[in-house]
Amino acid sequence: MVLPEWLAEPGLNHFLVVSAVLFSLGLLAVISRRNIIMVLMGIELILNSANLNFVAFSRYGLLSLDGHMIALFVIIIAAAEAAVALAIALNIYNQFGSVDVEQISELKE
Amino acid sequence: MQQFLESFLPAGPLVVFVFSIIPLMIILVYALFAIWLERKVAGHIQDRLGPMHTGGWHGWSQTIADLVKMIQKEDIVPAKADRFLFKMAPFIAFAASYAAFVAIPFSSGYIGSMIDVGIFYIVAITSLLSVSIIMAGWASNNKWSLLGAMRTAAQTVSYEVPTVVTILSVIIVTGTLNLMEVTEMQTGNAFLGFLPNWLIFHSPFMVIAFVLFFIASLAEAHRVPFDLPESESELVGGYQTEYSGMRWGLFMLTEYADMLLLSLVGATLFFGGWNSPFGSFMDGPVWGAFWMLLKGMILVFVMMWLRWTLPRLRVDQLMNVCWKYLIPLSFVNLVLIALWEMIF
Amino acid sequence: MDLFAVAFYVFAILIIGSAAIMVFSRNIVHSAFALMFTLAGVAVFYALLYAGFVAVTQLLVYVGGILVLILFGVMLTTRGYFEKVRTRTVNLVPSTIFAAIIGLMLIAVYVTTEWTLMPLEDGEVTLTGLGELLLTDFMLPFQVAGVLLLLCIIGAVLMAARTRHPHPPAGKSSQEGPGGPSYGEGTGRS
Amino acid sequence: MALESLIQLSLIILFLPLAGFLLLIFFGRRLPRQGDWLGTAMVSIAFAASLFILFTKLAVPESVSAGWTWATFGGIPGVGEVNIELGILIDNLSAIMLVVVLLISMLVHFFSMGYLKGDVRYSRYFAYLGLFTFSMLGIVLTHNLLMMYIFWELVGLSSYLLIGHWYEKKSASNAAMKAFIVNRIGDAGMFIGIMIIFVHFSTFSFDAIFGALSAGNLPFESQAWLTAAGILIFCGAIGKSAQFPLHVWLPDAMEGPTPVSALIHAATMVAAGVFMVARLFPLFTADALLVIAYIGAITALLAATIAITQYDIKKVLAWSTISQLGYMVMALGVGAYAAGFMHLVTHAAFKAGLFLGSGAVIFAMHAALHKQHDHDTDAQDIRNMGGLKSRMPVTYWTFLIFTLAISGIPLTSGFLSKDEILAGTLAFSTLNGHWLLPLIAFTVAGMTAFYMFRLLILTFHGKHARPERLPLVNEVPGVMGIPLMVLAALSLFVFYSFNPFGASSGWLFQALERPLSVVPDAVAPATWPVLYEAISRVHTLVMILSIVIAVAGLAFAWLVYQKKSFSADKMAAAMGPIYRGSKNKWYFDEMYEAVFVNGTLALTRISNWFDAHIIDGIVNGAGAVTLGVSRISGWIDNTFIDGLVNFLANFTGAIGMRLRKIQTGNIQTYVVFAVFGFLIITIVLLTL
Repeated sequence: MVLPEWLAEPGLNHFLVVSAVLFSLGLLAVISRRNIIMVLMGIELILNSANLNFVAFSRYGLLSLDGHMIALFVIIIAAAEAAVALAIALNIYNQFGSVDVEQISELKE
Repeated sequence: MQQFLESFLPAGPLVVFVFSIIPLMIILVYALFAIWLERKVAGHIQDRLGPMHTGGWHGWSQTIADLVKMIQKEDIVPAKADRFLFKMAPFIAFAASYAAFVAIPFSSGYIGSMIDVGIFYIVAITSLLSVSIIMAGWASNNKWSLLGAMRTAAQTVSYEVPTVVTILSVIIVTGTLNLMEVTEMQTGNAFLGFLPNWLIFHSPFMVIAFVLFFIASLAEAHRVPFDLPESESELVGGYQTEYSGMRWGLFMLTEYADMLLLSLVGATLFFGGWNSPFGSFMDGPVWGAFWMLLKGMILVFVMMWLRWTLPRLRVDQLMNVCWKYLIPLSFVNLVLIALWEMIF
Repeated sequence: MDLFAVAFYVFAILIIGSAAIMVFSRNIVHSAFALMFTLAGVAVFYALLYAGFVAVTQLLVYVGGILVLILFGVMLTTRGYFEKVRTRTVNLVPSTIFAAIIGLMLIAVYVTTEWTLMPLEDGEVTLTGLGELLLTDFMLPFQVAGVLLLLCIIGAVLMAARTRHPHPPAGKSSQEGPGGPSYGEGTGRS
Repeated sequence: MALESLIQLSLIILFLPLAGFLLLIFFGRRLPRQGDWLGTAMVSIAFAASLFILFTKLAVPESVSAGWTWATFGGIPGVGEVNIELGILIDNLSAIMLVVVLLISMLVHFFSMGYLKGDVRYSRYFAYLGLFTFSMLGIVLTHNLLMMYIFWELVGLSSYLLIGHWYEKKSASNAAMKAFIVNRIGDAGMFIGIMIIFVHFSTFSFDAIFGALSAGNLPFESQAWLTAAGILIFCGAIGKSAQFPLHVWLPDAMEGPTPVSALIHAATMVAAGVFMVARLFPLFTADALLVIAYIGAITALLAATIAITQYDIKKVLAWSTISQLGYMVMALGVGAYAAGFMHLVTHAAFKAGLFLGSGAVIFAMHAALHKQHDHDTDAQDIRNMGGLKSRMPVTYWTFLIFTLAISGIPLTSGFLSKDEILAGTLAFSTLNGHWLLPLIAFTVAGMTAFYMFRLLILTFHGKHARPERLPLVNEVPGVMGIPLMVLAALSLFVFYSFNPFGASSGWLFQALERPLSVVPDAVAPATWPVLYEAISRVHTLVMILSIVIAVAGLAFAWLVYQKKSFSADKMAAAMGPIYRGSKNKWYFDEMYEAVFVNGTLALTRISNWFDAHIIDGIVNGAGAVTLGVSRISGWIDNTFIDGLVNFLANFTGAIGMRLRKIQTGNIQTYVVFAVFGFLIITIVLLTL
């Protein structure tokens, strides 16, 4: 089996395409799912796709080690964000008895 | 090692395959031996003999018989369980445990991968274990399983902190995360001409670090006195309640592999890894593997010994020990070791 | 086709497939476990990109930390452990089309752009280099991140440990009529 | 021992009470015995060290000081380098004061162990005592004005805490607030004075200021400014040392525990003002000193007249404290520097003793009343006492010695210092013709003897008000009795001068050489040789006069209250308005209430009326005019402009009604919009 060259040698664009797909899937989760934790998971996907871009650019592009550093910081921030977001979700659940974002619309009125 | 294999094996992928299943062989043999050993240790500590009949000398083939029985058993999946996750969980658990062996230097000639983040990688990959346990507990669709799984996850996540901090304090001394380099640093006899150049003799605080590491690793391996997850008298076996046959066997294997893994990490970090205790006497790649496994087995033996010595902790005591004693102590110890390094 | 390419395609399929399962699965626990595979696959990608440290950090923080947190969150916010883990998905078709457009646009932009390439040599990335960067150029972010994490720990503990409002038991809400959310006491509705 | 090492030692002394305070405030309740031993031990060690400093320092004439830069402002245009220093200055003055403060503080600590046994905030009380001692030591040891001001305020704070120790009592918390606020008034003046000096000299250090002044560098080139600065700084002393007209806080401060009164009124807070005047003595011009002298004299007379008619045992002592402080201030004002400061030292001993003695009496009375289950009778009212002599011999005899000392009877320390003050005052009047000052001084001396013996006789002699209660009154425990005996011993003359009739040959007087004035000759007070010569002229006369007057006061009290030869009530009736005025403290509190409190209220009422009628009237008038104009323009507006606006509004509203549907309150919708907008922007950018 002989593959065309653009397929046989994965390069920068290949990683970018994967990250783009990841991003759109994450976006889909954020906008179509109603469970707040699903939204959170979608955000994690988006962050991962961004991170993948950073690391890919530092491998192939001009970012050098800075890309790794940024990716590390994104991971750290994501950890902090997840902790706080889940604490909020827990509080919301205690308050409303549900984590459905459509039902949590007290501020609308 | 890889070159050695390439010299008589024909194909490249085959070399990679053989190269990568060596730890699996070690684990399998070790597990058979360790389960038998545990029964014998238990027996002798409780003033009885343990298995005596199967096989010839001291029931040596008892575990093999058990294994055969286990393979023959029906693979039962509870009716309301989540079939897919239920079936997958033991494999992920064992994969997580097995993957960690990549970074263990079994001897000066064999290490799975010389990645420069070695010990960090081991810490990271074993955290998959808690996910797989939650998976098993949830998929079983059983109250006790879920409670056991939640306890395990909480316990593992908590005790990771003191483990990582004590490992960090060793890393301060070695200056590298690669376990092979850590081991190579400990070669030779440095102290007083006869004490081996092991890290545990490096400073008094290293002894404290080792004790903390050992306690935390007991909890990470879910051994008594921290075996809350499967505490059979309370949770009917915890997350393993619904498992039977070979899947249950995989969980047992994972547990024993974990014990060995943590013991090997402890041996590498504190007791010189594959280094011979007698300097250059009985040194070399093969002797190295012998020393490494011997040191690991001694620590495993201590773990078994503790099981029949100490009573189990309550779940709140378990968390208290971690957050109120181990973590503060390990941080203080970290600072002290750093100071020691700065001064000497 | 070398080992690198094989690994890339295998894990690309794993990442995208499990991400898709995560997004489309109705069972939120399945979504969470699918997320685990995505995250682990991304970690492998990092390793393929010579970013070993990032890969291991991803494993430790995401799989060992965030994912466990999410699983706890899922199990603590569903009534009854096993029955009601299914969640609603709304506007699936329009959102899918919308997300697909975005994805395609991103891909179009990525593919058509002429990137300036300057590939790293294998072995150019060392832990030492990262450590030095962390204590020189990235000192301030490092410190700030430390403070942020501390604040988050305190904040999350405070929020989660606050006295619980007695929320209605699982069975009761169905008696209050369909649709209407059951409010806990003290929400200020009078 | 090198003099420099005294600096280190003094720093240790300074921080020992602070360490005690910090330990007690954080861990006090967990320590055995609530940590009273800790605070006491800290102060005792500091006292021992201070004795060492005193003996080392007295052996050599020169003073020793050290400073550390605290903050530096660099060069400021037109001013030069400005550095703020912290520092220590040890000379004879501070060494003596150090011993006085720590001795009294130590004895009060010991006494408090008995007096406050079982108190709810026992350990906190000892912590505050430590803080108070620390603040006072800071004032004593500092070598600059800023640090003095800082510790000055700390004294204010800690006195607030101590006076309000029993803050559940409304009167106690009010008294604490009153002390704090009244002190603030004086401190404001002091702050302005310090700032006048700082603005000109750019330094706070005493040495630097005195040096610049003696080189002829006056603040703003004006003697008047120097006088003003002196008087303003003295305002601080007026507040702290309870001088007229800010004396009103001190009697109320009796609401604090009695040992606190002993500490505040004998050695720490009120002494701070006198100490400050002594410390800054070279700075004051003749005019400023005259003001100081008159303020002191007025205070002394005023307080003495009030003390005569009081019935509360602590109130009598409080007014006598004010009176004696007036004495000290007056002595400093007339230039009898050593006499004034010596009176501070001797007064510290016997006044602390008097307060502790009264504390012992109150303690015993309380216990007796408690046994009778009588909770209505006032344990502090001397009309409820009498005849305690037989039941409390130790307290009685020590109290007698203190009373003799404060009255100025020979062989006591009080005689020595009071005699010198009277001589200084009389000498001053012979030089300048201010004859009112000696007149007041002698009058007050007689009155002091009278009211103190009145107190003694009513409390200890005669019959007890309720004879059946007397057997229940018991002598206080040793931990309270021993401090009294120590203080009684210290009230005898031998500790200050071996000559019982002249202090000027004693070590204390010799050590307290009056510093040279640094102000220009034209406004400088009479120099010491001139004054000393005048004093030696009048000394014998003064001594005889003062003994005669003191004995006369004593005898009169004896006749009235012991022999009952004259009826006190009849005399009071005869004096009529004077008696009532005295009894009501000359209505100072009422006056302040009427003038300041009500005055402020009236002012606000007036300004309120002004606001409501005049300002509002103007505003309303302007409003009415504007209204008329706006009516016209309104019509134009309504018909033409509004037509256009309404059209726009309706149009926008119609669009808004449709658009607001997109504000669903659902985050996900917003995310979609955001990404959609991003999409459009990207497309636009790509196509361009």
